[in-house]
Amino acid sequence: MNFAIVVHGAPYSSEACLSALKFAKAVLASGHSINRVFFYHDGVHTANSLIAPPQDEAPVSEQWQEFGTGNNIELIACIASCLRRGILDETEADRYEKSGSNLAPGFTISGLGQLIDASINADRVVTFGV
Amino acid sequence: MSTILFVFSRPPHGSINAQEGLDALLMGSAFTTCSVLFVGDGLMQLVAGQSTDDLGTKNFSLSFGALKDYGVTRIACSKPDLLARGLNKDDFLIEVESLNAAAMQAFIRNHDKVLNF
Amino acid sequence: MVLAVTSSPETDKEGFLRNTGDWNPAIAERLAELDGITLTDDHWEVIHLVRDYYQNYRLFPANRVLVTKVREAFGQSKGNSIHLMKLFTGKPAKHIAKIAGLPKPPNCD
Amino acid sequence: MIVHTINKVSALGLCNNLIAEDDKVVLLEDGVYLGLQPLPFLVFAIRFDVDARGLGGLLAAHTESIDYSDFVRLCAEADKVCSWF
Repeated sequence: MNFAIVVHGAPYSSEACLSALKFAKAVLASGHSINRVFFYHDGVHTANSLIAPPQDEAPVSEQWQEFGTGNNIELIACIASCLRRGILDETEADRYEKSGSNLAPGFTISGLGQLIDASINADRVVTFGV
Repeated sequence: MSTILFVFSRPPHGSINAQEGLDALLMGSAFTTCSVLFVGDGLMQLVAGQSTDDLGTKNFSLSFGALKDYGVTRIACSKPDLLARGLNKDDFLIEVESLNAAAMQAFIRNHDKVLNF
Repeated sequence: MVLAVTSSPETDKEGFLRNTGDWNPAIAERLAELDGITLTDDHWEVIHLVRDYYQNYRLFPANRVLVTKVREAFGQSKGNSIHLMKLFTGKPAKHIAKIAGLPKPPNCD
Repeated sequence: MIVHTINKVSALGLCNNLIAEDDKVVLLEDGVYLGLQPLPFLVFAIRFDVDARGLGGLLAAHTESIDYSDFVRLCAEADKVCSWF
């Protein structure tokens, strides 16, 4: 069975992106697949490469990167949510004349159509909200 | 093609959630049949006469008027939540059906996917 | 107001007005020119339509909605995406938003 | 059957009308506090969240602690998942 996972919460501000990661790992461990993880609302903060948590706290963002890259799963951060919150890849930083980009490796910035496409094509959609 | 029910439960302006939910609904309507159900304080998104010029947020409540153009035909709200807030449908800026609990359960059952905002 | 080809105080590097409140018809002519478009009555029909739509709904109409609205207002011969593509070359939505002085759309479809 | 997830106590107010008799409820995050009282639904609570909050011995008799793999299985068995937050 194919899952789409939607994450609305920022690391540390909410538990959502930690819960979603545990769920995503369990989906794969159960023999199911994930067509896409879509980060929306404050969830896009997960894609910020500049997060530097204390060493005794879980590096949630890096754990997501490892999960996405290691399992070849698309981690999409919504472009409109990203632009509002200052998560930019080089293209967008250039487009909006900003001084730097900060999109973490393993994440892709893309449009809301990716959320709809993933939802339509998955067998189950599970949202982790705040 | 999967149909999608969008459930809106956040009031407007206090956070961006309501506005970003609407953006998702508008995008969804380009792909497939989408409906929307307003529950809890999400009903407050529909209240007519919102004026945000002084606040500085976008008055996206006006965008609900475009849902018809976007092909979103079923727009519903929770009747118990409507009554609990002392509202009636005349307070809303667009026409909305109000559903009792059983009708809302059927509404959810009749869509393939649910996206909550 | 002088509008340069590249970014100026008034426009960003993609040619969008930094302050959409600056918009007026003369600026629209200039913005169009910078995109290689000479505005005709056919263009103005669409520009006024999307400006009105934005005023009413705070939305730039999605492509299919725009096509429908143009068709309703100006007939079948204009209410099709080929007509819009001809008027506003390449990516119509982007050019129309820019020339009509509406907010720059996020780069997604 | 629909799986409803609830991640905070206040979110129950959004959905208590919408949970049908054969639906299942999964409590996660701060939603697990709802598991302290008996609820008129079939209720599961994510064990990690229960343990993190020291609620292991305090859950109502009918609240069943589950792991993420159980959560995934419930989602797969359901027709769809509805998330309340």
